Amino acid sequence: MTLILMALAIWFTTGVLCLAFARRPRLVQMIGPVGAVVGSLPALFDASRALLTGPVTSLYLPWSLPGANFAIGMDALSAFFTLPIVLICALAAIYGREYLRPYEGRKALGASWCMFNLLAGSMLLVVLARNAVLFLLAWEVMSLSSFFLVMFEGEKADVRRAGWTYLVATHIGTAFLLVMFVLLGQPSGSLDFDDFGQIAGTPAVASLAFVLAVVGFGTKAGFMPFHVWLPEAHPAAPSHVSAVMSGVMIKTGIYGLVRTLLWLGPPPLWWGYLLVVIGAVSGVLGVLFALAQHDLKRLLAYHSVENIGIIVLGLGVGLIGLGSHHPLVAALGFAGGLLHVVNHAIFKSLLFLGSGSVLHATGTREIDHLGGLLKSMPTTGATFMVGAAAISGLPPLNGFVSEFLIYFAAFSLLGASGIPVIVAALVAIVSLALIGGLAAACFTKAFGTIFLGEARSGHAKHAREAGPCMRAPLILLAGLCLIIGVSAPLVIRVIEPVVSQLAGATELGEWACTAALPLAIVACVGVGLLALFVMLATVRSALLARRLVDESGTWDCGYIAPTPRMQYTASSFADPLTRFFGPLLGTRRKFSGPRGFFPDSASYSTETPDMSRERFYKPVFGAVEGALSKFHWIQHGRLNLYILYIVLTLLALLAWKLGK
Amino acid sequence: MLTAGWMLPALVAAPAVLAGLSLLARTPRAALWVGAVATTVIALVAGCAVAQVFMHGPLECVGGWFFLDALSAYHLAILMLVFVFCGFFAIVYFREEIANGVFTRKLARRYQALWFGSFAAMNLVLVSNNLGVMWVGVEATTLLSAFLICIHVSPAALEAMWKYLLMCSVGVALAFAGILLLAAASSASLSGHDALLWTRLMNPSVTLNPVLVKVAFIFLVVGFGTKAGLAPLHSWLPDAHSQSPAPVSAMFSGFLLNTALYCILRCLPIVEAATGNRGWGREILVVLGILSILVAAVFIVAQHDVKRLLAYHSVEHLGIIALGVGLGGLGVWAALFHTLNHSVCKATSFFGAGMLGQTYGTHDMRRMTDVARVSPVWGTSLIGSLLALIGIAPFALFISEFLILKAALNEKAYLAAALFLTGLGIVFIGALGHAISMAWKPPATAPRPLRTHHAEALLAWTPLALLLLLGLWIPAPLRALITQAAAVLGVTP
Amino acid sequence: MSAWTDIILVSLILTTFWLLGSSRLASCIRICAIQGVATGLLGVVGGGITIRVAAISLAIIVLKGLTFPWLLSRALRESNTSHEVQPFVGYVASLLIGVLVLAFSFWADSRLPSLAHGASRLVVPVAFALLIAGLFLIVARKTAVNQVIGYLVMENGIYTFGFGVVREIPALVELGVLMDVFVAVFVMGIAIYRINRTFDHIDSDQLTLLKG
Amino acid sequence: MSLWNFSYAVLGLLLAPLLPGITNRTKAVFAGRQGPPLLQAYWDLAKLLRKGTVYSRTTSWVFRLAPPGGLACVVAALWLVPVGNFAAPLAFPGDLILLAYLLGLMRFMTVCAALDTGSSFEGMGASREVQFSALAEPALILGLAALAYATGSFSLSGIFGGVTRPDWLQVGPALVLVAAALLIVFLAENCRIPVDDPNTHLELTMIHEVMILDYGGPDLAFILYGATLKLWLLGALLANIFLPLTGFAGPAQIACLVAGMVVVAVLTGVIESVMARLSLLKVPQLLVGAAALSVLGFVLMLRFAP
Repeated sequence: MTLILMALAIWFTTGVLCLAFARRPRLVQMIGPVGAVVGSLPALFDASRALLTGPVTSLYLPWSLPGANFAIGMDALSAFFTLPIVLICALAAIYGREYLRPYEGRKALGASWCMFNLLAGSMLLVVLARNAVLFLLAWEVMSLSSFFLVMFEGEKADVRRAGWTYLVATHIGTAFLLVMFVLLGQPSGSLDFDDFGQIAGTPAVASLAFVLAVVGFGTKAGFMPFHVWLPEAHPAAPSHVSAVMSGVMIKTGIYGLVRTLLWLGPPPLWWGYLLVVIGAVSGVLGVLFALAQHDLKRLLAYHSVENIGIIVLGLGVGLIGLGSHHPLVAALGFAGGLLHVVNHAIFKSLLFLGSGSVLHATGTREIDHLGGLLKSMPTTGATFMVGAAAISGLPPLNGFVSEFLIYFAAFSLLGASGIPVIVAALVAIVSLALIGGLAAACFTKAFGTIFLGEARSGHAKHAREAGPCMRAPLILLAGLCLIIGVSAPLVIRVIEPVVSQLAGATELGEWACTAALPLAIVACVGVGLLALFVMLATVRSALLARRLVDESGTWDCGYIAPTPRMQYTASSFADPLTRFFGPLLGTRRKFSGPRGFFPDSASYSTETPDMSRERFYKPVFGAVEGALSKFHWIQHGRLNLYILYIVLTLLALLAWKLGK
Repeated sequence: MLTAGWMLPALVAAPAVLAGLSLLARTPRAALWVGAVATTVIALVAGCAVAQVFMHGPLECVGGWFFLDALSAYHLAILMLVFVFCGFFAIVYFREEIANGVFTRKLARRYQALWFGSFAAMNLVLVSNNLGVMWVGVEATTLLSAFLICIHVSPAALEAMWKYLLMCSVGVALAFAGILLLAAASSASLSGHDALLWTRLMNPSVTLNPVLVKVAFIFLVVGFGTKAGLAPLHSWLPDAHSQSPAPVSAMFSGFLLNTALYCILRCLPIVEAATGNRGWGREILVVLGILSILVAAVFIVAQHDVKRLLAYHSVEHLGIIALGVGLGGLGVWAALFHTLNHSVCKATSFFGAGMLGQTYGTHDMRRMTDVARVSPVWGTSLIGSLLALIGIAPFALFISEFLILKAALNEKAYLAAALFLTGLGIVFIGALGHAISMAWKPPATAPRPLRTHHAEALLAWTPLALLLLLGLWIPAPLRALITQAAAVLGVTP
Repeated sequence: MSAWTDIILVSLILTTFWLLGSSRLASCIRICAIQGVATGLLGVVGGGITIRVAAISLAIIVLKGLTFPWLLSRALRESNTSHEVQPFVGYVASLLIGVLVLAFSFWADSRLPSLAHGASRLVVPVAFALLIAGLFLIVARKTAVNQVIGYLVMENGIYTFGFGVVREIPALVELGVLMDVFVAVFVMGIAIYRINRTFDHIDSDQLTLLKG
Repeated sequence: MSLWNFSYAVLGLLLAPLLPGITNRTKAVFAGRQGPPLLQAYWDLAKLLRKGTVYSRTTSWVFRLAPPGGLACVVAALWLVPVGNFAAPLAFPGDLILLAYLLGLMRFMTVCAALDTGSSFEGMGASREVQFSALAEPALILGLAALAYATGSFSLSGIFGGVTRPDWLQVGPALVLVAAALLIVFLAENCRIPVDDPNTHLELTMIHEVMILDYGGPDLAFILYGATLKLWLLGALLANIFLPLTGFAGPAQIACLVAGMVVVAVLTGVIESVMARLSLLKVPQLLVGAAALSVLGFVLMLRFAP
């Protein structure tokens, strides 16, 4: 605990220091990142110790806020979520120092770093809090600091809109959480987490609390259709912040949901069905919308929605397992979901940081303006490719492991009795398969268009590789993708305690063994694959060693003068799929074709705005505003009538209270 | 007790005398400085009184005319806090007007005299034990502050003043009818002087005629509610707040409204006792509270004048307080805590709005953009206080609103809770949009940056720091004081 | 003694109807003065004449009978607007409403437990009638002067009520109340004066700069 | 674990290039031509391996490393396929997912390599490839899921070891549906008619062939060999369904399976000869249809399953 407190102290104090020295950007650029990294070390140590050796430590201090206690604890679950938070924050800080250098003197870096460290600290506090008020305070600080980070370039209109959307969404979500916590606290009259278990006695209230949690935490995590803030806010923020937000901050929503499940007692089946449906919808629609984007960071943001969907599928299958008394399935499902939390944190932050480097080097996020960057930015390109493969769930990388576990759970559920259970399992399987294929499509598109082929515009021609501070985190994260991928059997040993917390300790050994064998073979295949690959590569070079190897232009199919702009763009690459799923996407196409004998410029552009925003939120908000504006006559400025209000109020009250 | 007794009359007398003296001020600056310093001194005296009450229970003196218990002491403390802030802010605010001769000596004298006058009147309301005297105080605040609205005569200011004057006079007159009815209700068992003494009315042995008490309370709620700006009696409020100079607006929303609400709180336990503590009177407060929140929400969404926006926020928060008190139980505690938070926060926001209004020459939020650059001090404090007003953690208002929600759910008032959340949500969405554009939108025509003194930074940020502190840690004495005050309202959490 | 009280109370009612019906501001002010004097006398005829009662009654008569009318008519004189009342609700309608109000007051009185001990049975209904009629005047008349008059009628009603129901309010309170009313009207007078100077009308119905 | 377990993969490595030969022969017979020799594919490979190569200046290491990578994937996948009721060497519960995703990895590399050339034609091919495979993958996994449900196991070996004659008697129709779905997937994944035409030489209409336009020499050899292995792999799944061989002796099973492979190759040839190539816009519908078939099969099994 002392270590954790130390980490919190370091983060918060350095944050405040950054604000204090806001006038001196150089100094701030030192304090901020260094503080973030130094602060993360003790937390990292403490969390990993808690996870490996498993002592549940906690700290309980009375606090003068009504209903509040400064209660924090480090159990397996908290430790498990602490690790990615700490890791990603530290790496993002290292990256951010160099990323923000161009802004020195132009932007308020002091505030930015202050908010960054506050964000890190509050996220840690969220996963450690053991009291509702403390949790909510940390939760709100987290939202607020990330909001300020999103508003980094607030002079742009779309950034302001993004910030507004984000804060409104997260605040509405919090409203649901407020209600939920009050409900949970009512049986015992205390807002400490330890006393929340009593609600399990009343299934109806528990279900209500579950729904509230799904909405409240789902808004933060980005479940469809509460995800609407996500594709707005993540692109708007600076890339290292996007990495933190998309990599770990939205996971606090998952943490909250899981933590809540611990209090609610045995879940009825429909909770699982609900989560499976949400997961399937978020996953498939998320990846489809990602496919339709051509703004790199927006694309990645939608992939966060998709991966949250996968995680939720895992949790949902797990809940069904619990509900239908298949502890093994439950354990596998939860294991898959939770493992995917970490995996997504790793490769998503890798991809966001990579996209940041691209943005840094080329100044554009427009995929269709890029190309051929692999030659000018080899490290970034290679690591981005690893991340792309990992997020597409391809072996031997980490993405495959967690998806495999979820598949495993779902397939095991096929053996269960009860048509609805089997159908749910089938839904999970199909959506996972679809997501896998589409994700691969989306990331071949992204990677291929940005890093392969030739530069499509001046932006990309003169790109230069980012500095060491920006490359190191990329390499480290890419390495992690591979390590987790091939060391899966060990990894699941590590998350055993977490899963046992959720699925009940009894089945612990069994599920781990059941999962260990396949994962071991998967790992072997992975290694074998690499070996085979190396072998074949050497064979190839050996064959070519004594032969003539020449260079020329790409085979142009007899076309005389091909130009880089004739390459397939990302939009055209994705076009068949987006057309096929057109009804779900509502893509807007603007086309002005060539006309006349000497046609001048023709143009074609597509835009895929968010469905739920267009079809639901905008109309609803508009309607509400219209309804409100209908009441403006109340304040018409005529004194006589104002006084009439007084009289009428008097009479109304008299009639109401004394009429009977 | 005896040693402490002299303080209460002094609290009324001193400002009254100072009101007279300040008519002799030589220069405008002198008048304002005297105002600020004297207010601070009086605040210290009041502090002693509050401490007395906190430690040794209620003060009563001059034959029961003056009386100070935890409830009034708590309000007194808030009043002092607000007035000290406003006093010093006035010096900052009028600096420019003095420089370019708008704020002449004549004006300054009148301003300061009226200022002390309303100060005295509010103190009178808080320290008097006699409901009649209390009423006199309330009416006096109306009349004295009326001229503060139109220190600078303009058509709009005059109109605002007239509406304020007439509505509040009418309302408060109704309140007086209510007080008479209360006296009538008690006339069976009490007589003469005692009939209006709160301490006597609270005496459990006294039997009141329930029907009359009910009628009386309705008159009181409507009457004082008008002054407190509860919807639908709030119509004067946005006009008055938007037209008066910033220090006055700050004082208005900072405490004038609470003075009136305080009077309702005073009468609430009497009614509850007479009607058998079945929440007969609380119900009314809940309804008016919810109504105020919703009405405020309606106008906040489409508001462009920053001071009117803040005025409607006052309606909203007074509604929240009324709701909390109406819910009873934990709600009362939360409401009292919210009173403090709102007063501090609202004063600050009016400071910022006033200074920036001077700089931009308008209160139209569509033109007041990029405030943090124009005035790093006042801009940030305005944005900060706006965020606090819409209930962003970790500011204290978040805590008190959370507690009120908790109270609502504990009392099983689910509809109230739902409407409460809806109202707050709408307010949040509306006001956040304004705040964001004020903070970040690049200005069409950038005014010259406002030069500020370090002391001003202190004035601008201290209240926010206070709110932040209260949001994270409530000092035990304060907590105890609020609990005592809640106990006066018959609630023992 | 109750007979005198009743006569005065009736006169209060009559003056109120007269106000509702009269079309010229000047006469309204005069009627208001008469009503004020009547209200003052109420104290004298009511019970035994003590110093306190005498003093207060005198003060009331002076203020409501002389000062206020003077203030108002001054404000009126300076305003170069028409001296018509300019009602929202016509005179006949006003009178009818007055009758309804009176009826309502008696009904309300019957609903409430008996209040008027000692003094006349008419006190409470009359007081209510004046209160409501005053409010009605404020709402239904356009000029500021009229609204002040309405306010005064209300005041009279409340005073009547206090007189009849709560026999001895502490003198201090009563004086305080009286002073407040005085200041109120005084302030309103000044306000009217200024409004008139700024807008050159005293038509509170046209004061609608501030909305929303 | 006996020799038989390995036999099939080894046979695959040796005999896979035979399949296209058989298919082409069949087509030739239908067309009344003599057609290329059966072993043509072997000659091609041998020749290519001896050649040098020319790379486009646009390309990077991705282009160069894709062919060995792809080949590695499919070779690795080969060890997951069982023979009758001899489990595959690497059989484990869930290996069917690994199989699908290994093929996915192979595709990922091919597509990246295609995009690496910066040629719009290869981009076009890549685009089509990912579209079709994204739709084929659910069909494949659904089909396998149906079989997994029927046999109560979800390792390929368990599944195909479990498809027994009684199963055919019981849920025959369902199995037929699933088999049909798998056949469509087989054709699509191997770029055969009616999805793609390996023989066309108009870049605009090609999918797989166009992606490898810029390859030559050993790289092309790796790719071709990989393609034949993939044919063998997916063909084996089909053959395994139709041949419930439980109870046969090892050699018999191997023989049957090889025979089955020949049948599959001939069948492909027949299909390619009697059918025209679908318009590209129709292909997605075909694949969704395949998925629908699997679902239907699944439903039938839910209905009939003991």
